[in-house]
Amino acid sequence: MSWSWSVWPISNLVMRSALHKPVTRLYPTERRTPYARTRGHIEFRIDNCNFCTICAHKCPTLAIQVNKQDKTWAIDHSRCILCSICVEDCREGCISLSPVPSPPMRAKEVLTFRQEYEAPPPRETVAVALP
Amino acid sequence: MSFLKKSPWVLHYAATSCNGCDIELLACLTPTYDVERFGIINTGNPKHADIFLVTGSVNEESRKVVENLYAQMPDPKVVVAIGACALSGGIFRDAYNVYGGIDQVLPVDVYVPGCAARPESIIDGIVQALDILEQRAKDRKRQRKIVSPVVENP
Amino acid sequence: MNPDEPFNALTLDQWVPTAEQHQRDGFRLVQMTGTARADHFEILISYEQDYRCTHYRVQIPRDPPPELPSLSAIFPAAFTYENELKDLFGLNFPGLTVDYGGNFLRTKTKIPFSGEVTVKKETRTPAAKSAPET
Amino acid sequence: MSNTTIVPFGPQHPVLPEPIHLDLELDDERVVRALPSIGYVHRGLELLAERYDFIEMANVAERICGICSFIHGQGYCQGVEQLMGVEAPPRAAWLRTVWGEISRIQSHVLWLGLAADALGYESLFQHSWRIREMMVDIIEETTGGRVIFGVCKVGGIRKNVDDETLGRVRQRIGEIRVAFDEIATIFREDPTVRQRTVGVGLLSAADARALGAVGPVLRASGVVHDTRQLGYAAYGALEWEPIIEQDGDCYARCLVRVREVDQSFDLITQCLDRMPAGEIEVSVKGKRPTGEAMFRLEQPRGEVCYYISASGKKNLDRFRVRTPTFANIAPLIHMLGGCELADVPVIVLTIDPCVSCNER
Repeated sequence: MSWSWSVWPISNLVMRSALHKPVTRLYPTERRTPYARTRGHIEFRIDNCNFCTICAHKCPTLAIQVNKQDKTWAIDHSRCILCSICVEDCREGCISLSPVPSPPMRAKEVLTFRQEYEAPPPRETVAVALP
Repeated sequence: MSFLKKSPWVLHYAATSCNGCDIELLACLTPTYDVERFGIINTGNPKHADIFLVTGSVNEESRKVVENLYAQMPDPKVVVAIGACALSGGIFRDAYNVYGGIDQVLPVDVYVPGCAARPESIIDGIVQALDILEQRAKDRKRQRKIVSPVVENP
Repeated sequence: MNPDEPFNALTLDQWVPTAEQHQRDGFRLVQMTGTARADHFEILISYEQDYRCTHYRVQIPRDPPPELPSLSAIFPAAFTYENELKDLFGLNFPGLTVDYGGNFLRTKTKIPFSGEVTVKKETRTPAAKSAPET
Repeated sequence: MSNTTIVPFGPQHPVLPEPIHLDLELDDERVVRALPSIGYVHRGLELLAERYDFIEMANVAERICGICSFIHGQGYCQGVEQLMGVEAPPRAAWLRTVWGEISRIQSHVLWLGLAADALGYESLFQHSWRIREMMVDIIEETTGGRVIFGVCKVGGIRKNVDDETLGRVRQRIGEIRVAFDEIATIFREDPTVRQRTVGVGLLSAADARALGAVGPVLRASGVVHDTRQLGYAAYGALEWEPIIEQDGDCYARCLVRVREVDQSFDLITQCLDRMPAGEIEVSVKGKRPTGEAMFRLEQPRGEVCYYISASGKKNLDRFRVRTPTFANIAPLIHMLGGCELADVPVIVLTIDPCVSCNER
């Protein structure tokens, strides 16, 4: 059985895509501007935080931990499912949603923020022992 | 791409995943992200693969499969855990049939966070895994050089 | 909105005749499911015709070992639901056409839905305890 | 001595996108009997209703599956709203419909790509996914997520979409429709697709009904059944007819999905034309769901049932999902009997298996 070239309905599409620029986003070299709503990762600014622990209670995966005594606020990005409930419920507006995804990690880490340090907020990275 | 020296082949297994990260991983292979331009090919055969991409947490059944696939991969190999479920169990970590993250059963080298992990993050994760892979290959070579005189002695 | 559909109670010996009746009337088996209550299991079955469902509920005491006659000879589609109920609730279905013998849905804990397994919120120690001072 | 051999198929297999295990009993190259067994993706999600309260549970419901994520969330929220006696405001219901249809297009185009891959038609697979990516861009712009939408909540929706964005969506839907038409022609006419699918995996209308098939599998056998006819969300106000095909083979199932994508474009345009203004959510503070209900919706893969039982507590008593793939297992076994080994991947794919939905 022999098919002539025009029998294949895909031939037009193939010809056109061969002649045009590819649709590929050349990711590492060329980054597109993210949409305003894109859920990348949870960002935190400690300036106004009064450690009310609402975010920690609302977090469905317990990714956020708040300690009132030590005035620390910590997030475990490996648990976060980006539901953005904490962003909606924060009364002080400390928690925001960044459109840039958080980078891959070599070890599971918890980002801890402390009040003693003034702006820029310290971003110490503490490796936590695996369970 | 000068930073990529090897063409790694990847093996993908959806352990106990919700499909979200799996389709994002598949989206990486298709025109818009096209990781094949780096020489990365998705293979179905564990014996051909260098990088093991696991999505989703582990349960009793998938644990056996994941361990089996990991054991079949030739050295050097790298494990990349993709998505919140593979990292810690995510929203399902309290479910009775879920053990938790992939690191409960395998040594994980790169953790890609997100629910679902974005294709951009997955590409970043694979690039990080490549560095580790190259380092391991070098280490192996060095070890062989140290070991080989001992072997030839008797 | 979905129409208000009744949940009718059945006794154990009406279980098979009702299914036969619905099969004759051209109903389709929509689903079967169970709920574990304190002293009995509640099995729910839904038949559908012309976008309208009828649900039936039957109660099976936990003691002696719960048993329900299989409907898989009447509705061939019932075997997946019955195997699932067998694996999750520990019910027995005499006369099941395709019996996986408890290996349809393989789980870590056997018979997880019978009420013994409870899923509780995990408690975590506060963050500062695990983070060293800088 | 019997001449049959049992060949295990899966869970990790080059042609399988998801882990499902099949024991195929073969007589030479012909499948005598197929027995699927599952459990690789079972998480015990239904029991999580004891752990999460009924508002948090919407997050879990959405993560039952990453492909039909939005409709799972929608179904759960509508079910709980019904139990609470609350009705979502019209704009929320209409936006839910738009997102539901966008998610249907995304899912069907994804499936068409996977089907092309199973047929060995690599370039068609890539082109389908190119179009899916255009759809995902719309999802990302309106909701913020690519596969997990995260916009549905009990009482309404979490994010409004302004009219300017909706205008952009309408324009892009038009562009995607033109691009999709090309792909649709290939699926309809290409000899490769036809050779591999026509007459393969036959399911008669009587069998489909008896075996409890749902969704495109049922409609491809000529049975008119589309749960959207119940008129939940905005479907009651839209003009549309369920799509059916008569042949009941893999080609018919393929065509049903191709035509449903076209229909979904229509439905989205209708929704955008008549989008009501107003509130997007009602407060559910202090209200608790009481009673029990079975709620049915149409997913890309077919009818899905949610059984929700609650007694006025924070946590639901029982949450149960009967997913379309679960209902399609019995028809799948029926179709696999008597087919050739090389056709197994195609037949398995045409029920559009969604294993993580299936096992929950």
